[in-house]
Amino acid sequence: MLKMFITSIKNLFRKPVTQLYPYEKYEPFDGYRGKISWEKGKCTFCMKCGRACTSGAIKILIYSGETKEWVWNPIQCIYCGECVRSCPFGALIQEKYYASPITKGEKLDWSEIEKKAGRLEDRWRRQLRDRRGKRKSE
Amino acid sequence: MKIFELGKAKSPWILHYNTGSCNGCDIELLAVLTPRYDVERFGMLNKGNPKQADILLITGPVTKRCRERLLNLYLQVPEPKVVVAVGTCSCGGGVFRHMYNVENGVERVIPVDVYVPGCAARPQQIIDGVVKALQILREKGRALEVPPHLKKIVRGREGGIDRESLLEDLRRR
Amino acid sequence: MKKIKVNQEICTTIPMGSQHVALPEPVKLVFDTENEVVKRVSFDVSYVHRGIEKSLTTMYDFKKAPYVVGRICGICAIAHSIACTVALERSIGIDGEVPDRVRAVRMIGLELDRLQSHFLINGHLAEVCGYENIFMHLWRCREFILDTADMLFGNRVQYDVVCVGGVNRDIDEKTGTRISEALEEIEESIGFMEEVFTRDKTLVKRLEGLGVVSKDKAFEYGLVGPSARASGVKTDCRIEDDWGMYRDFGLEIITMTEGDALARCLVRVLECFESVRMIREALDSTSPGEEIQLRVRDNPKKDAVCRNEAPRGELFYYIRGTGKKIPGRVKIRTPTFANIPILPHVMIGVRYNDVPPLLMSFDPCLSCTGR
Amino acid sequence: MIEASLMDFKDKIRKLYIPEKVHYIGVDAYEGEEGLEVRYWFFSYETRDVVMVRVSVKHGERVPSISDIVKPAFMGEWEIADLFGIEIEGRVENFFLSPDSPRAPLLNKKKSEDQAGREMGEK
Repeated sequence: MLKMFITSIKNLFRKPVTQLYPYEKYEPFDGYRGKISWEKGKCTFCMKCGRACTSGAIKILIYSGETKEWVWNPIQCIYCGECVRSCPFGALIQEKYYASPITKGEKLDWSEIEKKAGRLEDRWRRQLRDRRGKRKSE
Repeated sequence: MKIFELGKAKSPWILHYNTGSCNGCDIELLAVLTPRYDVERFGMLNKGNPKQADILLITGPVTKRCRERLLNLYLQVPEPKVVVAVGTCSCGGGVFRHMYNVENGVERVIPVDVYVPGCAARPQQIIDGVVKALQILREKGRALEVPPHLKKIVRGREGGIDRESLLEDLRRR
Repeated sequence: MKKIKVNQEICTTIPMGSQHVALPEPVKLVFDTENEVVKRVSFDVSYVHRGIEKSLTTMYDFKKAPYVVGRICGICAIAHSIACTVALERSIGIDGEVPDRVRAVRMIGLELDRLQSHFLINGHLAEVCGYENIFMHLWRCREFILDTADMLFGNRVQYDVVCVGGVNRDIDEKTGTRISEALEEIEESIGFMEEVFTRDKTLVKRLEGLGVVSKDKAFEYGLVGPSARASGVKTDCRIEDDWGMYRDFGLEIITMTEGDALARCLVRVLECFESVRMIREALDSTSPGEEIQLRVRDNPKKDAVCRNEAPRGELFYYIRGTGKKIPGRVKIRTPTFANIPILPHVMIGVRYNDVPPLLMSFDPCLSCTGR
Repeated sequence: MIEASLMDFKDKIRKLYIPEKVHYIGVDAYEGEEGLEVRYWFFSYETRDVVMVRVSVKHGERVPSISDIVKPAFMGEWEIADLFGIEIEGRVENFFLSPDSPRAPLLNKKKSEDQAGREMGEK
């Protein structure tokens, strides 16, 4: 009984443990695995990150010509950091801030992009094979 | 009417259903209710009964056996309701995408309003998502309100809209 | 609720689940009760079946496997990752070359995971008993452990730190000292938990003598983990199949003889002290090394097994290597899968209001079971 | 590793399994070149070894249950019965799968269809 009383007196003067999160800013620890940011200048579109990605959240769209696009889906990513480690040029950086929730309108149509990426990659591979074949025949 | 709206905005009750996730998001959801994050500051309570809930928090990629239960729960939640998909796998499948017993996310079964990313979603992210859901809940509540030109009929009939008087009103205009 | 006849007696059928306040996971238990005493139990654990075993043999190559199997269960994620990695390393034939530092980091991860899991389930058990205060207190203490994990591995729940041939990130000295400070705080909170589960009259009376499993029964039904150790079975996969340095550090196997719900809780509490000691030993024994990841050139080619002690008990992985990037078969036997067959036998004769604490004292994890 | 056939594997397991000394781990199946294999895993506390009992089974053959010897074995048996489509005594339909999920998902589909076709041809 006495012990209980002492504990409750102690707790009266202790700092509250509650984080008043939305009103109080929260700073994650260094090295938290958060959002992935991409630097266009350093990227050579080697597709290593796309292959290393576990959940298929990175798709690289190579259109005909030189237009290329790097797409990352924040709601498909599992934030394991494998793409960052696999990048040989340091074009990908994992920030320490987490991604914020999104609503319906902001969402990417991921199955459409998946299909498109598959189609474009097939075409790109075919072109590459043709070019190699041509070179050999020459 | 206004008092209900105010009550809903100040104390949204949540319903949590796991549709085959890895438990990671579920324990984070429970952690949101515990002292460190203490989401009861917003008047949120975790309720087991769908009929008392306003916000439906769903984790997991929706396995084939959970699909019907999820639909039933969604239909039992009264209007206005907001669905929040918590975690990567409920948003689009995550690592479970294209597995044979999985539906690739909640949106394939019921409409989703807010997507919370993260594997597993942090408590902060969940709180952000719920705050966003509250705005949507308010908008939806407003949309459900009876238009002003119909208010007279509704009041006369004690809450219920009578078909005959509605048609009469339309004919007059 | 409907009434049916079982052996000429009229029983009331009470379904529990798949959506229930006491259960964070979908599982359906159907009880046939007579005057609130359970007569028959049937269960359905398949709500979470996703088909991970199949996907490991078709979709993902072996380097992605540790991340995928981590998503089997969020509470014991790193135990799955480690068991899978060790089995893969044995299959490739590089398990002898893994540096000591890697083993130490893996051990720290696993023990931290065990700590938070034990806090979680003991808190949840108290809540199910109707003791919400202790639930809140234990979960407040659990946040220190999660903060430590956040600091070390960069995430609170899914650590994703283990990969084939090593670990992704090392623990530098600055963080190392911060952990040892945090460990003291954690130890203090374990002391608090011990005090609650030994001294608190309400909780002790509620749990004492509930769901007794004798030693013979535990052997017969092949119980694993804390549930088996509470009945006096001296088994611990960390000693029996040592991938780390547990034998060198002299891990003690904690056993009790009572075999009731309280003993299962106390085994978990005492294990926490042991886990803290293991983390300290692992931190002190090695210093941050240069090499934390081996280069993996080969594909898995042999058959290999790994038994790892998850927070809930023995976790068994079997990998059939075929020399290709994708293994031929991955078999996962999870701890809860071994603990479920005894549940119907233990629950018979128990009052219905005692069922949730009894279920929780076995620490069921349905995501593991369903896979 | 112990090799056994459908006729004598129960005797071999009965000889091997002593609850105080041997721990039952689980049951697994694998589809090899010549039909299926059912494997029973045990762990011996004394030698600290994992022991495997391998039984080769043809497609469509009926496998007796070992749950009268090893009590907790029934769950693992139901699981492989569902996932591999093996006929095991006392199995429960749809223990893991839903009515609309693919049948016997862990089988190599093409091979089993071939087998079925061949069997049909023979009849």
